[in-house]
Amino acid sequence: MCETIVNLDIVVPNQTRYLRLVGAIAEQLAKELDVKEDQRDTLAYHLNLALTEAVANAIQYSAPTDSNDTVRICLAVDDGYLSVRVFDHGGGFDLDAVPWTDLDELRERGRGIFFIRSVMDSVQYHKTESGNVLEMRKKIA
Amino acid sequence: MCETIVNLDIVVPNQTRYLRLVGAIAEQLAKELDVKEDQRDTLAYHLNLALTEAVANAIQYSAPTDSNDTVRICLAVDDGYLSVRVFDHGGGFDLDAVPWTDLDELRERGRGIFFIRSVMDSVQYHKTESGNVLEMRKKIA
Amino acid sequence: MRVAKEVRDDRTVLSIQEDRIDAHNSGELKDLVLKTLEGGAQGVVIDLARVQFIDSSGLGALLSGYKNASLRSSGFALAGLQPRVRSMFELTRLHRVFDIYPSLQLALSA
Amino acid sequence: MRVAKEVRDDRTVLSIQEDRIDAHNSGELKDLVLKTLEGGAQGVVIDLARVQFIDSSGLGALLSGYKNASLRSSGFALAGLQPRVRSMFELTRLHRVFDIYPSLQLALSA
Ligand SMILES: Nc1ncnc2c1ncn2[C@@H]1O[C@H](COP(=O)(O)OP(=O)(O)O)[C@@H](O)[C@H]1O
Ligand SMILES: Nc1ncnc2c1ncn2[C@@H]1O[C@H](COP(=O)(O)OP(=O)(O)O)[C@@H](O)[C@H]1O
Repeated sequence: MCETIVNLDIVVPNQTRYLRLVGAIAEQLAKELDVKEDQRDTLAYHLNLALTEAVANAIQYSAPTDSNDTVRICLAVDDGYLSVRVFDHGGGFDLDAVPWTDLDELRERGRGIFFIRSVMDSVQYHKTESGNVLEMRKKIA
Repeated sequence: MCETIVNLDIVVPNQTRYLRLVGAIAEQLAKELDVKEDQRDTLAYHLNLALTEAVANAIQYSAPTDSNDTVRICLAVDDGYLSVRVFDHGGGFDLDAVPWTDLDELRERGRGIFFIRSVMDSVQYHKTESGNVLEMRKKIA
Repeated sequence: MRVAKEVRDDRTVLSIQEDRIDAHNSGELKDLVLKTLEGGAQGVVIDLARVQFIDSSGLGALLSGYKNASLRSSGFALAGLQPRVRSMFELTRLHRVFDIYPSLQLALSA
Repeated sequence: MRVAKEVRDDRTVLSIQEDRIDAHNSGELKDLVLKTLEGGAQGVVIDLARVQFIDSSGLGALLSGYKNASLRSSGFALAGLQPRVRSMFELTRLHRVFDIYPSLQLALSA
Protein backbone atom coordinates (compact mmCIF):
# COMPACT_ATOMS: atom_id res chain seq x y z
CA MET A 1 0.00 0.00 0.00
CA CYS A 2 2.98 2.32 -0.30
CA GLU A 3 2.49 2.54 -4.02
CA THR A 4 2.14 5.85 -5.73
CA ILE A 5 -1.53 6.19 -6.52
CA VAL A 6 -1.52 9.14 -8.83
CA ASN A 7 1.43 10.79 -10.44
CA LEU A 8 1.31 13.95 -12.52
CA ASP A 9 4.37 15.28 -14.25
CA ILE A 10 3.81 18.71 -15.75
CA VAL A 11 6.20 20.67 -17.94
CA VAL A 12 5.25 24.18 -19.00
CA PRO A 13 7.26 27.11 -20.39
CA ASN A 14 8.60 29.32 -17.63
CA GLN A 15 5.97 31.95 -18.28
CA THR A 16 3.47 33.22 -15.79
CA ARG A 17 0.54 32.64 -18.16
CA TYR A 18 0.81 28.93 -17.29
CA LEU A 19 0.28 29.50 -13.56
CA ARG A 20 -3.46 29.21 -14.08
CA LEU A 21 -3.16 25.82 -15.79
CA VAL A 22 -0.87 24.39 -13.13
CA GLY A 23 -3.13 25.65 -10.35
CA ALA A 24 -6.23 24.29 -12.08
CA ILE A 25 -4.70 20.85 -12.53
CA ALA A 26 -3.78 20.77 -8.85
CA GLU A 27 -7.37 21.66 -7.95
CA GLN A 28 -8.73 18.85 -10.10
CA LEU A 29 -6.39 16.41 -8.45
CA ALA A 30 -7.44 17.56 -4.99
CA LYS A 31 -11.07 17.01 -5.93
CA GLU A 32 -10.41 13.32 -6.65
CA LEU A 33 -8.63 12.63 -3.40
CA ASP A 34 -10.21 10.66 -0.59
CA VAL A 35 -10.79 13.57 1.73
CA LYS A 36 -13.93 14.64 3.51
CA GLU A 37 -16.26 16.54 1.27
CA ASP A 38 -16.19 19.71 3.37
CA GLN A 39 -12.38 19.80 3.33
CA ARG A 40 -12.00 19.11 -0.36
CA ASP A 41 -12.61 22.63 -1.56
CA THR A 42 -10.18 24.11 0.96
CA LEU A 43 -7.55 21.54 0.06
CA ALA A 44 -8.03 22.30 -3.63
CA TYR A 45 -7.62 26.00 -2.99
CA HIS A 46 -4.55 25.56 -0.80
CA LEU A 47 -2.86 23.36 -3.37
CA ASN A 48 -3.62 25.87 -6.11
CA LEU A 49 -2.15 28.64 -3.94
CA ALA A 50 1.02 26.79 -2.91
CA LEU A 51 1.71 25.72 -6.47
CA THR A 52 1.05 29.16 -7.88
CA GLU A 53 3.52 30.71 -5.42
CA ALA A 54 6.16 28.03 -5.93
CA VAL A 55 5.97 28.08 -9.72
CA ALA A 56 5.95 31.88 -9.82
CA ASN A 57 9.18 31.83 -7.80
CA ALA A 58 10.70 29.15 -10.03
CA ILE A 59 9.95 31.39 -13.02
CA GLN A 60 11.07 34.61 -11.40
CA TYR A 61 14.30 33.39 -9.89
CA SER A 62 15.40 31.18 -12.77
CA ALA A 63 18.45 32.33 -14.71
CA PRO A 64 17.56 35.13 -17.15
CA THR A 65 19.22 33.20 -20.00
CA ASP A 66 16.62 30.50 -19.54
CA SER A 67 13.98 32.41 -21.48
CA ASN A 68 13.30 29.31 -23.58
CA ASP A 69 13.33 27.13 -20.55
CA THR A 70 10.56 25.24 -18.90
CA VAL A 71 9.35 24.62 -15.38
CA ARG A 72 8.71 21.09 -14.26
CA ILE A 73 6.20 20.21 -11.56
CA CYS A 74 5.53 16.77 -10.11
CA LEU A 75 2.47 15.95 -8.08
CA ALA A 76 2.32 12.56 -6.41
CA VAL A 77 -0.24 10.98 -4.14
CA ASP A 78 0.93 8.05 -2.10
CA ASP A 79 0.44 6.57 1.29
CA GLY A 80 -1.79 9.30 2.58
CA TYR A 81 0.44 12.13 1.47
CA LEU A 82 0.35 14.50 -1.40
CA SER A 83 3.79 15.59 -2.44
CA VAL A 84 4.48 18.45 -4.79
CA ARG A 85 7.87 19.16 -6.30
CA VAL A 86 8.72 22.27 -8.29
CA PHE A 87 12.06 22.32 -10.09
CA ASP A 88 14.08 25.41 -10.99
CA HIS A 89 17.42 26.08 -12.64
CA GLY A 90 18.30 29.34 -10.94
CA GLY A 91 20.92 30.09 -8.33
CA GLY A 92 18.82 28.58 -5.58
CA PHE A 93 18.37 29.92 -2.05
CA ASP A 94 18.41 28.91 1.57
CA LEU A 95 14.79 28.26 2.49
CA ASP A 96 15.55 27.95 6.18
CA ALA A 97 17.01 31.45 6.14
CA VAL A 98 13.72 32.92 4.91
CA PRO A 99 12.05 34.20 8.10
CA TRP A 100 8.34 33.99 8.77
CA THR A 101 6.92 37.14 7.24
CA ASP A 102 6.40 40.01 9.67
CA LEU A 103 2.74 40.66 8.96
CA ASP A 104 2.83 44.13 10.48
CA GLU A 105 5.22 45.31 7.82
CA LEU A 106 3.25 46.38 4.79
CA ARG A 107 5.80 45.26 2.22
CA GLU A 108 4.48 44.49 -1.23
CA ARG A 109 6.45 41.25 -1.51
CA GLY A 110 7.60 38.38 0.58
CA ARG A 111 4.38 36.51 1.27
CA GLY A 112 4.88 33.60 -1.16
CA ILE A 113 6.88 31.31 1.10
CA PHE A 114 4.65 32.44 3.96
CA PHE A 115 1.58 31.13 2.12
CA ILE A 116 3.30 27.89 1.21
CA ARG A 117 4.32 27.32 4.81
CA SER A 118 0.83 28.23 6.02
CA VAL A 119 -1.11 25.82 3.85
CA MET A 120 1.27 22.86 3.47
CA ASP A 121 2.49 20.53 6.22
CA SER A 122 6.17 20.69 5.28
CA VAL A 123 8.42 22.49 2.80
CA GLN A 124 11.99 21.74 1.86
CA TYR A 125 14.37 23.12 -0.74
CA HIS A 126 17.31 21.18 -2.12
CA LYS A 127 20.08 22.44 -4.39
CA THR A 128 21.46 19.71 -6.59
CA GLU A 129 23.85 19.70 -9.55
CA SER A 130 21.06 18.98 -11.98
CA GLY A 131 18.80 21.70 -10.60
CA ASN A 132 16.94 22.79 -7.52
CA VAL A 133 13.71 21.47 -6.14
CA LEU A 134 11.15 22.85 -3.73
CA GLU A 135 9.29 19.96 -2.15
CA MET A 136 6.02 20.46 -0.32
CA ARG A 137 4.03 17.79 1.45
CA LYS A 138 0.52 17.60 2.80
CA LYS A 139 -1.21 14.83 4.69
CA ILE A 140 -4.49 13.92 3.05
CA ALA A 141 -5.85 10.96 4.97
CA MET B 1 9.50 26.81 -32.82
CA CYS B 2 9.10 23.03 -32.95
CA GLU B 3 9.59 22.81 -29.23
CA THR B 4 7.08 21.10 -27.04
CA ILE B 5 5.18 23.87 -25.31
CA VAL B 6 3.30 21.96 -22.67
CA ASN B 7 3.79 18.40 -21.63
CA LEU B 8 1.62 16.51 -19.17
CA ASP B 9 2.47 13.01 -18.07
CA ILE B 10 -0.29 11.42 -16.03
CA VAL B 11 -0.18 8.08 -14.25
CA VAL B 12 -3.31 6.81 -12.52
CA PRO B 13 -4.39 3.37 -11.30
CA ASN B 14 -6.26 1.45 -13.99
CA GLN B 15 -9.58 2.12 -12.33
CA THR B 16 -12.49 3.87 -13.92
CA ARG B 17 -12.88 6.29 -11.02
CA TYR B 18 -9.90 8.20 -12.42
CA LEU B 19 -11.55 8.83 -15.79
CA ARG B 20 -13.03 12.03 -14.37
CA LEU B 21 -9.65 13.37 -13.29
CA VAL B 22 -7.98 12.62 -16.60
CA GLY B 23 -10.84 14.19 -18.52
CA ALA B 24 -10.83 17.26 -16.29
CA ILE B 25 -7.09 17.78 -16.70
CA ALA B 26 -7.48 17.56 -20.48
CA GLU B 27 -10.23 20.18 -20.32
CA GLN B 28 -8.04 22.54 -18.30
CA LEU B 29 -5.25 22.15 -20.82
CA ALA B 30 -7.59 22.86 -23.72
CA LYS B 31 -8.71 26.06 -21.99
CA GLU B 32 -5.13 27.39 -21.96
CA LEU B 33 -4.47 26.74 -25.64
CA ASP B 34 -4.33 29.50 -28.20
CA VAL B 35 -7.62 28.73 -29.87
CA LYS B 36 -10.53 31.01 -30.66
CA GLU B 37 -12.72 31.61 -27.65
CA ASP B 38 -15.82 30.14 -29.25
CA GLN B 39 -14.01 26.92 -30.13
CA ARG B 40 -12.32 26.46 -26.80
CA ASP B 41 -15.24 24.89 -25.00
CA THR B 42 -15.89 22.42 -27.81
CA LEU B 43 -12.21 21.51 -27.96
CA ALA B 44 -12.18 20.98 -24.21
CA TYR B 45 -15.20 18.73 -24.41
CA HIS B 46 -13.85 16.72 -27.34
CA LEU B 47 -10.55 16.14 -25.60
CA ASN B 48 -12.34 15.05 -22.44
CA LEU B 49 -14.44 12.64 -24.49
CA ALA B 50 -11.59 11.16 -26.54
CA LEU B 51 -9.47 10.66 -23.45
CA THR B 52 -12.31 9.15 -21.45
CA GLU B 53 -12.97 6.61 -24.21
CA ALA B 54 -9.31 5.79 -24.75
CA VAL B 55 -8.50 5.40 -21.06
CA ALA B 56 -11.65 3.35 -20.45
CA ASN B 57 -10.50 0.97 -23.20
CA ALA B 58 -6.97 0.84 -21.81
CA ILE B 59 -8.45 -0.15 -18.45
CA GLN B 60 -10.99 -2.61 -19.84
CA TYR B 61 -8.71 -4.41 -22.26
CA SER B 62 -5.62 -4.53 -20.10
CA ALA B 63 -4.53 -7.92 -18.84
CA PRO B 64 -6.71 -9.05 -15.91
CA THR B 65 -3.58 -9.77 -13.86
CA ASP B 66 -2.78 -6.09 -14.03
CA SER B 67 -5.17 -5.22 -11.24
CA ASN B 68 -2.43 -3.29 -9.47
CA ASP B 69 -1.34 -1.70 -12.67
CA THR B 70 -1.56 1.86 -13.82
CA VAL B 71 -2.53 3.69 -16.96
CA ARG B 72 -0.21 6.28 -18.37
CA ILE B 73 -1.40 9.20 -20.44
CA CYS B 74 0.78 11.81 -22.15
CA LEU B 75 -0.56 15.07 -23.44
CA ALA B 76 1.77 17.24 -25.48
CA VAL B 77 1.24 20.53 -27.23
CA ASP B 78 3.75 21.41 -29.90
CA ASP B 79 3.91 23.09 -33.25
CA GLY B 80 0.19 23.67 -33.55
CA TYR B 81 -0.77 20.13 -32.64
CA LEU B 82 -2.07 18.52 -29.53
CA SER B 83 -1.02 14.93 -29.23
CA VAL B 84 -2.46 12.50 -26.74
CA ARG B 85 -1.00 9.10 -26.04
CA VAL B 86 -2.66 6.43 -23.92
CA PHE B 87 -0.60 3.37 -23.04
CA ASP B 88 -1.92 -0.08 -22.25
CA HIS B 89 -0.41 -3.44 -21.41
CA GLY B 90 -3.11 -5.72 -22.81
CA GLY B 91 -3.11 -7.94 -25.87
CA GLY B 92 -3.58 -5.00 -28.20
CA PHE B 93 -5.79 -4.84 -31.27
CA ASP B 94 -5.82 -3.83 -34.89
CA LEU B 95 -7.33 -0.37 -34.96
CA ASP B 96 -7.60 -0.30 -38.73
CA ALA B 97 -9.77 -3.41 -38.58
CA VAL B 98 -12.31 -1.64 -36.36
CA PRO B 99 -15.00 -0.51 -38.81
CA TRP B 100 -16.86 2.77 -38.57
CA THR B 101 -19.80 2.05 -36.31
CA ASP B 102 -23.04 1.27 -38.12
CA LEU B 103 -25.23 3.86 -36.44
CA ASP B 104 -28.45 2.13 -37.44
CA GLU B 105 -27.59 -0.86 -35.30
CA LEU B 106 -28.69 -0.23 -31.77
CA ARG B 107 -25.83 -2.07 -30.09
CA GLU B 108 -24.99 -1.05 -26.57
CA ARG B 109 -21.25 -1.00 -27.24
CA GLY B 110 -18.81 -0.10 -29.94
CA ARG B 111 -19.04 3.69 -30.06
CA GLY B 112 -15.78 4.51 -28.25
CA ILE B 113 -13.43 4.39 -31.22
CA PHE B 114 -16.20 6.03 -33.25
CA PHE B 115 -16.17 9.03 -30.89
CA ILE B 116 -12.40 9.22 -30.91
CA ARG B 117 -12.31 9.19 -34.70
CA SER B 118 -15.11 11.75 -34.85
CA VAL B 119 -13.52 14.37 -32.62
CA MET B 120 -9.79 13.93 -33.27
CA ASP B 121 -7.92 14.54 -36.53
CA SER B 122 -6.00 11.28 -36.51
CA VAL B 123 -5.77 8.10 -34.44
CA GLN B 124 -3.13 5.41 -34.55
CA TYR B 125 -2.45 2.33 -32.46
CA HIS B 126 0.96 0.72 -32.13
CA LYS B 127 1.87 -2.55 -30.48
CA THR B 128 5.38 -2.56 -29.09
CA GLU B 129 7.30 -4.93 -26.87
CA SER B 130 7.12 -2.57 -23.94
CA GLY B 131 3.38 -1.98 -24.32
CA ASN B 132 0.79 -0.57 -26.66
CA VAL B 133 -0.05 3.02 -27.35
CA LEU B 134 -3.08 4.73 -28.82
CA GLU B 135 -1.99 8.05 -30.27
CA MET B 136 -4.49 10.75 -31.15
CA ARG B 137 -3.70 14.09 -32.71
CA LYS B 138 -5.62 17.29 -33.16
CA LYS B 139 -4.62 20.49 -34.94
CA ILE B 140 -5.11 23.46 -32.67
CA ALA B 141 -3.81 26.46 -34.60
CA MET C 1 -24.14 6.68 -8.66
CA ARG C 2 -26.46 9.09 -6.98
CA VAL C 3 -29.93 8.93 -8.49
CA ALA C 4 -33.18 10.33 -7.10
CA LYS C 5 -36.10 7.99 -7.75
CA GLU C 6 -39.64 9.30 -7.68
CA VAL C 7 -42.98 7.91 -8.83
CA ARG C 8 -45.20 10.46 -10.59
CA ASP C 9 -48.62 9.19 -11.58
CA ASP C 10 -47.89 6.08 -13.60
CA ARG C 11 -44.26 6.87 -14.31
CA THR C 12 -41.00 6.45 -12.48
CA VAL C 13 -38.59 9.36 -12.75
CA LEU C 14 -34.89 8.67 -12.29
CA SER C 15 -33.05 11.96 -11.80
CA ILE C 16 -29.32 11.53 -12.24
CA GLN C 17 -27.48 13.47 -9.54
CA GLU C 18 -24.05 13.14 -11.17
CA ASP C 19 -22.44 15.57 -13.59
CA ARG C 20 -20.75 12.74 -15.44
CA ILE C 21 -21.91 9.39 -16.80
CA ASP C 22 -18.95 7.31 -17.90
CA ALA C 23 -17.56 3.78 -17.64
CA HIS C 24 -17.26 4.30 -13.89
CA ASN C 25 -20.98 4.54 -13.21
CA SER C 26 -22.82 3.52 -16.41
CA GLY C 27 -23.05 -0.12 -15.28
CA GLU C 28 -24.89 1.01 -12.18
CA LEU C 29 -27.23 3.17 -14.23
CA LYS C 30 -28.00 0.24 -16.53
CA ASP C 31 -28.78 -2.04 -13.58
CA LEU C 32 -30.96 0.57 -11.93
CA VAL C 33 -33.04 1.11 -15.06
CA LEU C 34 -33.49 -2.64 -15.58
CA LYS C 35 -34.52 -3.12 -11.95
CA THR C 36 -37.00 -0.29 -12.25
CA LEU C 37 -38.56 -1.88 -15.33
CA GLU C 38 -38.56 -5.32 -13.72
CA GLY C 39 -40.29 -3.75 -10.73
CA GLY C 40 -43.24 -3.14 -13.04
CA ALA C 41 -42.81 0.54 -13.92
CA GLN C 42 -45.14 1.34 -16.80
CA GLY C 43 -42.96 4.19 -17.92
CA VAL C 44 -39.50 5.46 -17.03
CA VAL C 45 -38.23 9.00 -17.48
CA ILE C 46 -34.51 9.67 -17.07
CA ASP C 47 -33.85 13.26 -16.05
CA LEU C 48 -30.40 14.20 -17.37
CA ALA C 49 -30.57 17.91 -16.49
CA ARG C 50 -27.58 17.73 -14.17
CA VAL C 51 -25.43 15.65 -16.49
CA GLN C 52 -22.73 17.61 -18.30
CA PHE C 53 -20.86 14.68 -19.78
CA ILE C 54 -21.80 11.27 -21.15
CA ASP C 55 -19.54 8.77 -22.88
CA SER C 56 -20.24 5.76 -25.11
CA SER C 57 -20.84 3.47 -22.15
CA GLY C 58 -23.44 5.92 -20.80
CA LEU C 59 -25.27 5.93 -24.14
CA GLY C 60 -25.06 2.12 -24.01
CA ALA C 61 -26.73 2.06 -20.60
CA LEU C 62 -29.56 4.24 -21.90
CA LEU C 63 -29.94 2.06 -25.01
CA SER C 64 -30.17 -0.98 -22.78
CA GLY C 65 -33.03 0.70 -20.92
CA TYR C 66 -34.71 1.71 -24.16
CA LYS C 67 -34.56 -1.83 -25.58
CA ASN C 68 -35.71 -3.46 -22.38
CA ALA C 69 -38.63 -1.03 -22.06
CA SER C 70 -39.66 -1.73 -25.67
CA LEU C 71 -39.70 -5.47 -25.01
CA ARG C 72 -42.02 -4.86 -22.09
CA SER C 73 -44.06 -2.25 -23.94
CA SER C 74 -43.18 0.27 -21.24
CA GLY C 75 -42.48 3.91 -22.00
CA PHE C 76 -38.90 5.19 -21.86
CA ALA C 77 -38.08 8.88 -22.18
CA LEU C 78 -35.12 11.19 -21.64
CA ALA C 79 -35.41 14.76 -20.38
CA GLY C 80 -33.28 17.83 -19.82
CA LEU C 81 -30.32 17.08 -22.08
CA GLN C 82 -27.56 19.69 -21.75
CA PRO C 83 -25.95 20.85 -25.02
CA ARG C 84 -22.86 18.66 -24.67
CA VAL C 85 -24.95 15.62 -23.87
CA ARG C 86 -27.38 16.39 -26.67
CA SER C 87 -24.47 16.57 -29.12
CA MET C 88 -23.52 12.99 -28.28
CA PHE C 89 -26.99 11.80 -29.26
CA GLU C 90 -26.78 13.74 -32.50
CA LEU C 91 -23.33 12.40 -33.39
CA THR C 92 -24.62 8.85 -33.00
CA ARG C 93 -28.06 9.72 -34.42
CA LEU C 94 -29.58 8.29 -31.26
CA HIS C 95 -31.74 11.41 -30.96
CA ARG C 96 -33.89 9.79 -33.64
CA VAL C 97 -34.26 6.66 -31.53
CA PHE C 98 -35.01 8.01 -28.07
CA ASP C 99 -38.05 9.91 -26.92
CA ILE C 100 -36.38 13.18 -25.86
CA TYR C 101 -37.99 16.12 -24.04
CA PRO C 102 -36.43 19.51 -23.25
CA SER C 103 -37.44 19.24 -19.60
CA LEU C 104 -38.81 16.79 -17.06
CA GLN C 105 -42.01 18.77 -16.90
CA LEU C 106 -42.61 18.42 -20.63
CA ALA C 107 -41.76 14.73 -20.48
CA LEU C 108 -44.33 14.19 -17.74
CA SER C 109 -47.08 16.13 -19.45
CA ALA C 110 -46.56 14.28 -22.75
CA MET D 1 -5.98 42.11 -17.51
CA ARG D 2 -9.57 42.95 -18.21
CA VAL D 3 -10.78 45.73 -15.90
CA ALA D 4 -13.92 47.86 -16.25
CA LYS D 5 -13.24 51.46 -15.21
CA GLU D 6 -16.11 53.70 -14.24
CA VAL D 7 -16.34 57.06 -12.48
CA ARG D 8 -19.12 57.26 -9.88
CA ASP D 9 -19.53 60.68 -8.26
CA ASP D 10 -16.06 61.45 -6.95
CA ARG D 11 -14.73 57.92 -7.06
CA THR D 12 -13.22 55.69 -9.69
CA VAL D 13 -14.37 52.08 -9.63
CA LEU D 14 -12.06 49.47 -11.08
CA SER D 15 -14.01 46.23 -11.55
CA ILE D 16 -11.69 43.30 -12.12
CA GLN D 17 -13.07 41.08 -14.89
CA GLU D 18 -10.68 38.19 -14.24
CA ASP D 19 -11.29 35.21 -12.00
CA ARG D 20 -7.63 35.07 -11.04
CA ILE D 21 -5.08 37.66 -9.90
CA ASP D 22 -1.60 36.16 -9.89
CA ALA D 23 1.95 36.96 -10.98
CA HIS D 24 0.74 36.94 -14.58
CA ASN D 25 -1.48 39.99 -14.27
CA SER D 26 -0.76 41.62 -10.88
CA GLY D 27 1.85 43.95 -12.41
CA GLU D 28 -0.76 45.30 -14.75
CA LEU D 29 -3.21 45.80 -11.90
CA LYS D 30 -0.59 47.69 -9.91
CA ASP D 31 0.18 49.99 -12.86
CA LEU D 32 -3.48 50.60 -13.55
CA VAL D 33 -4.19 51.61 -9.94
CA LEU D 34 -1.16 53.92 -9.86
CA LYS D 35 -2.18 55.56 -13.15
CA THR D 36 -5.69 56.04 -11.85
CA LEU D 37 -4.37 57.76 -8.73
CA GLU D 38 -1.91 59.85 -10.75
CA GLY D 39 -4.84 60.85 -12.96
CA GLY D 40 -6.25 62.65 -9.94
CA ALA D 41 -8.84 60.18 -8.68
CA GLN D 42 -9.98 61.29 -5.22
CA GLY D 43 -10.94 57.78 -4.30
CA VAL D 44 -10.51 54.36 -5.83
CA VAL D 45 -12.72 51.33 -5.24
CA ILE D 46 -11.53 47.94 -6.46
CA ASP D 47 -14.42 45.59 -7.09
CA LEU D 48 -13.17 42.05 -6.57
CA ALA D 49 -16.56 40.31 -6.85
CA ARG D 50 -15.48 38.23 -9.85
CA VAL D 51 -12.11 37.26 -8.45
CA GLN D 52 -11.96 33.71 -7.12
CA PHE D 53 -8.21 33.52 -6.58
CA ILE D 54 -5.51 35.96 -5.51
CA ASP D 55 -1.87 35.18 -4.77
CA SER D 56 0.81 37.08 -2.87
CA SER D 57 1.69 39.23 -5.88
CA GLY D 58 -1.96 40.25 -6.17
CA LEU D 59 -2.05 41.30 -2.51
CA GLY D 60 1.17 43.20 -3.22
CA ALA D 61 -0.44 45.10 -6.08
CA LEU D 62 -3.34 46.08 -3.83
CA LEU D 63 -0.95 47.13 -1.05
CA SER D 64 0.91 49.28 -3.54
CA GLY D 65 -2.37 51.02 -4.37
CA TYR D 66 -3.24 51.42 -0.71
CA LYS D 67 0.12 53.00 0.11
CA ASN D 68 0.11 55.28 -2.89
CA ALA D 69 -3.44 56.42 -2.13
CA SER D 70 -2.47 57.14 1.50
CA LEU D 71 0.46 59.30 0.34
CA ARG D 72 -1.93 61.32 -1.80
CA SER D 73 -4.66 61.33 0.86
CA SER D 74 -6.99 59.62 -1.59
CA GLY D 75 -9.45 56.97 -0.55
CA PHE D 76 -8.78 53.34 -1.38
CA ALA D 77 -11.37 50.63 -0.77
CA LEU D 78 -11.95 47.00 -1.70
CA ALA D 79 -15.38 45.49 -2.35
CA GLY D 80 -17.02 42.13 -2.98
CA LEU D 81 -14.36 39.76 -1.69
CA GLN D 82 -15.22 36.13 -2.32
CA PRO D 83 -14.57 33.68 0.57
CA ARG D 84 -11.30 32.34 -0.84
CA VAL D 85 -10.01 35.85 -1.51
CA ARG D 86 -11.16 37.07 1.88
CA SER D 87 -9.25 34.21 3.54
CA MET D 88 -6.02 35.48 2.01
CA PHE D 89 -6.51 38.85 3.64
CA GLU D 90 -7.19 37.17 6.96
CA LEU D 91 -4.17 34.90 6.74
CA THR D 92 -1.95 37.95 6.21
CA ARG D 93 -4.03 40.13 8.56
CA LEU D 94 -4.38 42.62 5.72
CA HIS D 95 -8.13 42.76 6.40
CA ARG D 96 -7.16 45.06 9.28
CA VAL D 97 -5.29 47.36 6.93
CA PHE D 98 -7.64 47.72 3.98
CA ASP D 99 -11.02 49.38 3.90
CA ILE D 100 -13.18 46.39 2.92
CA TYR D 101 -16.88 46.38 1.98
CA PRO D 102 -19.11 43.37 1.30
CA SER D 103 -20.32 44.86 -1.97
CA LEU D 104 -19.57 47.66 -4.39
CA GLN D 105 -22.86 49.29 -3.48
CA LEU D 106 -21.95 49.45 0.19
CA ALA D 107 -18.47 50.76 -0.67
CA LEU D 108 -19.99 53.57 -2.73
CA SER D 109 -22.55 54.58 -0.13
CA ALA D 110 -19.90 54.68 2.62
N1 LIG E 1 13.02 29.23 -6.51
C1 LIG E 1 13.73 30.21 -5.88
N2 LIG E 1 15.01 30.46 -6.27
C2 LIG E 1 15.73 31.41 -5.64
N3 LIG E 1 15.27 32.17 -4.64
C3 LIG E 1 14.00 31.98 -4.22
C4 LIG E 1 13.17 30.99 -4.82
N4 LIG E 1 11.98 31.01 -4.18
C5 LIG E 1 12.05 31.95 -3.25
N5 LIG E 1 13.28 32.56 -3.25
C6 LIG E 1 13.78 33.61 -2.33
O1 LIG E 1 12.94 33.63 -1.20
C7 LIG E 1 12.42 34.94 -1.00
C8 LIG E 1 11.03 34.88 -0.43
O2 LIG E 1 10.15 34.36 -1.43
P1 LIG E 1 8.63 34.76 -1.39
O3 LIG E 1 8.14 34.61 -0.01
O4 LIG E 1 7.94 33.99 -2.46
O5 LIG E 1 8.58 36.31 -1.71
P2 LIG E 1 8.86 37.15 -3.02
O6 LIG E 1 9.13 36.21 -4.16
O7 LIG E 1 7.62 37.94 -3.19
O8 LIG E 1 10.04 38.00 -2.68
C9 LIG E 1 12.51 35.61 -2.35
O9 LIG E 1 12.63 37.00 -2.24
C10 LIG E 1 13.75 34.98 -2.95
O10 LIG E 1 14.90 35.65 -2.52
N1 LIG F 1 -6.75 -0.65 -25.74
C1 LIG F 1 -7.38 -1.68 -26.37
N2 LIG F 1 -6.86 -2.94 -26.29
C2 LIG F 1 -7.46 -3.95 -26.92
N3 LIG F 1 -8.57 -3.83 -27.66
C3 LIG F 1 -9.13 -2.63 -27.79
C4 LIG F 1 -8.58 -1.48 -27.14
N4 LIG F 1 -9.34 -0.41 -27.45
C5 LIG F 1 -10.32 -0.88 -28.25
N5 LIG F 1 -10.20 -2.20 -28.45
C6 LIG F 1 -11.06 -3.06 -29.31
O1 LIG F 1 -11.78 -2.23 -30.19
C7 LIG F 1 -13.18 -2.48 -30.07
C8 LIG F 1 -13.94 -1.20 -30.27
O2 LIG F 1 -13.72 -0.32 -29.17
P1 LIG F 1 -14.81 0.75 -28.76
O3 LIG F 1 -15.27 1.43 -30.00
O4 LIG F 1 -14.24 1.59 -27.69
O5 LIG F 1 -16.05 -0.10 -28.25
P2 LIG F 1 -16.27 -0.97 -26.93
O6 LIG F 1 -15.07 -0.82 -26.07
O7 LIG F 1 -17.51 -0.36 -26.38
O8 LIG F 1 -16.47 -2.35 -27.45
C9 LIG F 1 -13.36 -3.09 -28.70
O9 LIG F 1 -14.48 -3.92 -28.65
C10 LIG F 1 -12.07 -3.87 -28.52
O10 LIG F 1 -12.16 -5.12 -29.14
